[in-house]
Amino acid sequence: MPEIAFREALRMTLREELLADERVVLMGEDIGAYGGSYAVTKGFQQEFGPERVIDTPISEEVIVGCGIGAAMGGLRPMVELMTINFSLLAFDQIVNNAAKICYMSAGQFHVPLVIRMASGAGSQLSSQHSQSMEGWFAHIPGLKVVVPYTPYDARGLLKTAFRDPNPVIFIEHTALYSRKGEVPDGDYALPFGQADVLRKGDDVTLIGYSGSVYQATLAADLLAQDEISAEVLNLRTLRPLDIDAILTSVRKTNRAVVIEDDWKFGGFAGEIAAIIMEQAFDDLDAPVARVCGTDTPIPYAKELEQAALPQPQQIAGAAKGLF
Amino acid sequence: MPEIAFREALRMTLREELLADERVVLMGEDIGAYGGSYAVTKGFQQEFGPERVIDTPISEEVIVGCGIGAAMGGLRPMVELMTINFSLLAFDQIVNNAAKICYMSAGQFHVPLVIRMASGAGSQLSSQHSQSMEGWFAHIPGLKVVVPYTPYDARGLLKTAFRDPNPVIFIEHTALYSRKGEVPDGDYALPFGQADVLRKGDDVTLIGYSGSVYQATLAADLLAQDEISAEVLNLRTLRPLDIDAILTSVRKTNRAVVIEDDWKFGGFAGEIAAIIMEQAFDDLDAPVARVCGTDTPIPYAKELEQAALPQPQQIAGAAKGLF
Amino acid sequence: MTQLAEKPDVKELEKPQLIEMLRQMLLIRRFEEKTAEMYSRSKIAGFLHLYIGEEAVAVGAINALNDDDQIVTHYRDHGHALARGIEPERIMAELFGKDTGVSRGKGGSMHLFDAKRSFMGGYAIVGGQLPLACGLAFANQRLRNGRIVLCIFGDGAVNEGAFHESLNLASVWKLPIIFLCENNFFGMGTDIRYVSAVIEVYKRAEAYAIPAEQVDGMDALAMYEVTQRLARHVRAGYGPAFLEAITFRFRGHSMADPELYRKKEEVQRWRGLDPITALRKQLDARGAIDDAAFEALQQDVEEVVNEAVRFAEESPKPPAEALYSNVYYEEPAADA
Amino acid sequence: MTQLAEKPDVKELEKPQLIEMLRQMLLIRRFEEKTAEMYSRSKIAGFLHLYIGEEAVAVGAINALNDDDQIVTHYRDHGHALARGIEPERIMAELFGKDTGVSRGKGGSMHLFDAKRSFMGGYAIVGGQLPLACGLAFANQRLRNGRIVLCIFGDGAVNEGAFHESLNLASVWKLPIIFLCENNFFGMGTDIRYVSAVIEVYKRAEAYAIPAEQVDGMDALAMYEVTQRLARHVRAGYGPAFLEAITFRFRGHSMADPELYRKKEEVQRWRGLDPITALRKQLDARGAIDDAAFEALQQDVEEVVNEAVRFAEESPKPPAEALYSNVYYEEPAADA
Ligand SMILES: Cc1ncc(C[n+]2csc(CCOP(=O)(O)OP(=O)(O)O)c2C)c(N)n1
Ligand SMILES: Cc1ncc(C[n+]2csc(CCOP(=O)(O)OP(=O)(O)O)c2C)c(N)n1
Ligand SMILES: [Mg+2]
Ligand SMILES: [Mg+2]
Repeated sequence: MPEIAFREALRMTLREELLADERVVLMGEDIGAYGGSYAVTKGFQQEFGPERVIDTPISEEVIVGCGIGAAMGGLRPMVELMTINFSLLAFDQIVNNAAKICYMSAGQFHVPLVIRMASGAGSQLSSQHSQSMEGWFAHIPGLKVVVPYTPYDARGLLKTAFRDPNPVIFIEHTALYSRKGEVPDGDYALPFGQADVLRKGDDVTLIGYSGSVYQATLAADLLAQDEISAEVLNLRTLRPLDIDAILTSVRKTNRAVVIEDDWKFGGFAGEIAAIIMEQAFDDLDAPVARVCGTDTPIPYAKELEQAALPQPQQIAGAAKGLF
Repeated sequence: MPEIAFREALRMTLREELLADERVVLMGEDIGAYGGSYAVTKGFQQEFGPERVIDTPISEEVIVGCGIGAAMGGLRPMVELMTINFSLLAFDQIVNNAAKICYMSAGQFHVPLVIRMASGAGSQLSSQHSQSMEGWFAHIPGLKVVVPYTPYDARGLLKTAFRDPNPVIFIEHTALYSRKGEVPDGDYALPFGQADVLRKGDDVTLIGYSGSVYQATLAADLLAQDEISAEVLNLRTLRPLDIDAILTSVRKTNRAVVIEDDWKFGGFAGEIAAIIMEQAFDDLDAPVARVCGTDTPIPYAKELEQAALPQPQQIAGAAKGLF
Repeated sequence: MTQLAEKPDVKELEKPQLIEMLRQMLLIRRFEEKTAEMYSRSKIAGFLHLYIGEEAVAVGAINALNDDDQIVTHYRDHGHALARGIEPERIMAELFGKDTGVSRGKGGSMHLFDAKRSFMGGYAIVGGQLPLACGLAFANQRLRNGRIVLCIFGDGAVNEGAFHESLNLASVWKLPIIFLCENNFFGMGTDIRYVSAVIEVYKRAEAYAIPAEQVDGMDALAMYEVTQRLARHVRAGYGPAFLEAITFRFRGHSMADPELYRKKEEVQRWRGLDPITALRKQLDARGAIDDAAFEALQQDVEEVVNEAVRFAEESPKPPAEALYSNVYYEEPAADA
Repeated sequence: MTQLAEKPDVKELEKPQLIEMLRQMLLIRRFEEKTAEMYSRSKIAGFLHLYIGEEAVAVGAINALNDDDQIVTHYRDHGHALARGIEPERIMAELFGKDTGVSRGKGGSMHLFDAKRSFMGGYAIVGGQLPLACGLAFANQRLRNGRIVLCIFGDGAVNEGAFHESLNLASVWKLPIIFLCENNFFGMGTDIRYVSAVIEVYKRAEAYAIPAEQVDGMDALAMYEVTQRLARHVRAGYGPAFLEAITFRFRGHSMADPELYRKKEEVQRWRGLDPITALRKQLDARGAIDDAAFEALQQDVEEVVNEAVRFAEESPKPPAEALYSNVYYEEPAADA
């Protein structure tokens, strides 16, 4: 299989959707003339025209609301929010409209909308530009939340997002855009709610999603040096969450570490830990460990920022602490 | 001690603050001429004048941002957001400014701001007006999150909020406003981060905050009928969270049920459950149970809405399930 | 969607059409008086925002639209729903929280929806429906279906960021929307003069280069005339239009409102301008109605409203499973 | 706060003051050229937004203010910080992520703060600083301290809801704010003509009844003159004023910008209007500077910038504990 970058996997899929369905339109800040702040839509406006690939004003609330209305009105829109940090300005539209219109109208209307956004820290962008709020979206009934790790995930899950009749929040960790991975030429789609066992192991399960899966794999390497065989689970979607895959792995390894860039306190890692302990209590040899971002905003200085994020050594250390 | 309503406890305290400190100003939608949508500030504008008790436009983002700036500029503002549902429109200001300015400026500026808002479901206001997002605020480093249950809590914690140099999110469950409780005449303040053992018990710990504590007490009554002695813990603040009080109680009862109106998946109850299992794993006779809102938006119809919220029977049932 | 013929000019309105508009206004009035009664009898709960006094706005504007034009509005939506022709009994049933309601009891008063009539919903976050209107209009523009959107909101919504972002986007993209501001001078208990830098709301549309007009919202025929004119402009592809209707709500903001913020006299003065009396006079002048006919209309409306209550009363509650349905899209059942 | 004397009228500016303004512009230019160099050498990371080409806006406006007036701005803030007199070495150290930086390495380029100089911060959420400006001005109004707020943002920020809500509130409450829009015609890679319904930004202030002017942002003295005039008006309690400065950024939006969206010729044309050359000519005309003096200034600035780099290089990194400090307010240490 050919190796392509995460960004390429997204581009390939978006192009296919634009070609396949007239009703597909892409809207967002700087996705056209500028080419997308992470170059995901580079060249698309030239290829598909400003009617299909549309530069919007810097108005997050109406960009998202417009996507919702367009979806209700019969189009198949994809809205790009540049980064997850700016989604806070559109939170009302996402939580109170996108996630509730189908319910409040008793199914008379629904919202087939894909909202893409870049997430994560690590590029020294300081506090306002380095957040990871995947867990907040996952908390909301009515939404689906997709967090790909590999290029293969990105392509297969984005396909599914465009087939889903519900609002889908599609989150891309900025550290992944240039990472390569195998992606089949052919068309394929990955179902939501199916995690991927990235690496098989017997002693401990390392659970991550999006960028944190990478840290988990590095931690698994470290553990291997100490003869600890770690299984690495890539969740792929947070809502729906593949609870079976999590429990199956933990019932085998009897130990788990959940890794998340976001703040630990009140974060999504706590949900995963709680579910495991609720449903596999007697299978656990030790409480589930969480390795997350520090309880601070993200600072600019490189060393401070790195210290604020989960590191492979920490993850490996937490895993060893379970023995 | 005299019995007064939760609302009265808030009014008494706000009046004291207005009288005590010229720099205290109250801003919000309809807090003046209308008297406050929950009548908490009724009569204040007449008493203190429109310069101290200020009706704002319906502009949540600038109301909160203005409160932040005013706090940075030397005032002691209190902003009322009417309901927690509307706070979504001000989320960017709360998360990216209020919670981060002290950090980003390395302490050169800070934000002594109190933001009050009503929360909760149960009045048939349907999906957009019935949310409980306390956990989202609790997730954010830089904020403090206060969730009073009794009038005594309300008065003592609001006092402390006005003494705190940081942004404090003060959340009032609408079902509590008219509930009465003992409040001493004298001035007193309750420290943040100290939970209240509302009822002593030996067999199971029921953990709640704000409105859910009431459901917990009713459940405790039901359990008493079956000779199960439940300890009821009223958290009072979510950030800081009184982890010691939680662990102390659970180490005694060896069982815990966490009750929350908010959606279970990815909610704050999961954090509490995770903390207990992380730190008192060997003291638990059963996994921590969670009784929360159903994974749906809140519907209008009475029976459906009630079914969407934690009920005493469910809580009692969950508690019995731990034996 | 079948594209329907445009409505006639106001001068060409025939007697039956004029009578129908008057009937709709009487229906809204009587329907809401009844809901207030049912609210006090706890048949209806939650927030109930009455439209009494503003009937001419909804009736005049909505009758001037094509039947497949879309309407998106706020929580004060009974009048708009009735003017759009949604069955009174299905609205009453919604307020009663019954399974036969337009939103099957899930939405209640603030969230009326009817897909069949392109009634895209009542929304309860002030200003939250304006971005949706942009999207609906954007879809119409792309699908070239000839439909336009009527987006209704109040004077209070004008100060929300969503208003600004929506008007700018609609103007830049030339979206087919009529922005209809129901200016009743109060946002809840707050007088527009204390919170809006420019109280002639239509003037704020200039900042977005959107043609704007102000109209007497107590005059149904004036509402009809201007709405139809703007609809033509918008439908022709010239972009959005803005309409400020001057009106007044005779009742409190909601049933909970103690109305401490305004004088009885002010309310009385406005009650003197009752839009129903006004339209009746206009029809009288056109010889379109006599006292007997008017009483017949009242009779008719009275029965319709009582029937609506009976229907709502007798309708079943939503089944317990309804709590869990429609969180995500479900394939429609055969009958739908 | 000690209330300082107002600055002289532009005509009364003495030679030293004029020279100082030119020096500041040269300093900003050289300082930023150096930061670009340091960025390519990975001494600076994250986003780096250069102000090159826009120097006259910051220098003209900020020199016209009292020293205790507050400034709140966006992420493109080096120019504003330097014009306010913040030590270049402490800014460079911030960009280097050092403990000696103005924000002790926590904020970086987008978040410069200096409480001692009433520099209330650079903010990176577009439009997010406007509501803060309202609050700061509100506090000044209540404390009657005679201070006003200069709130700086770009043409792209004008389409955010926060812009609308802030201008309306500032107008209704008559807040002492000068809203300064740096209109460089692009929001990142997006041409204002494609996203703004009204491209003459100052005209949008009319929707809030705020007096507004447009000024040549490439002319430091014109900036000084109009800012001082508006400052008087605002300080006198007449409410906010709006100023649109027409300017252009000679470099990309940030170091990452491939600049696919604009023509080299357009950039060249603007470079022909270099604000530094322009001010030098004006001073020349006033006989305030000769070539020798100009070269001396360049020399001086060169040394200051090199010294700033040396200082930044040699400064210590923040201690590991710094990650955890300032999340909540801490009592200032004795020296602070
Ligand atoms: C975002 C938001 N803020 C506040 C409220 C509370 N609220 C409900 S209606 C209303 C007044 C709206 O006034 P206006 O837009 O003039 O409409 P009217 O009720 O007068 O028809 C307010 C403040 C809300 N529902 N949503
Ligand atoms: C809310 C928000 N949306 C988007 C961005 C990404 N972004 C950063 S700067 C910028 C352009 C701003 O343009 P303008 O206001 O004209 O300022 P300029 O950069 O031209 O000085 C954008 C879109 C952001 N930082 N915040
Ligand atoms: Mg109104
Ligand atoms: Mg710009």
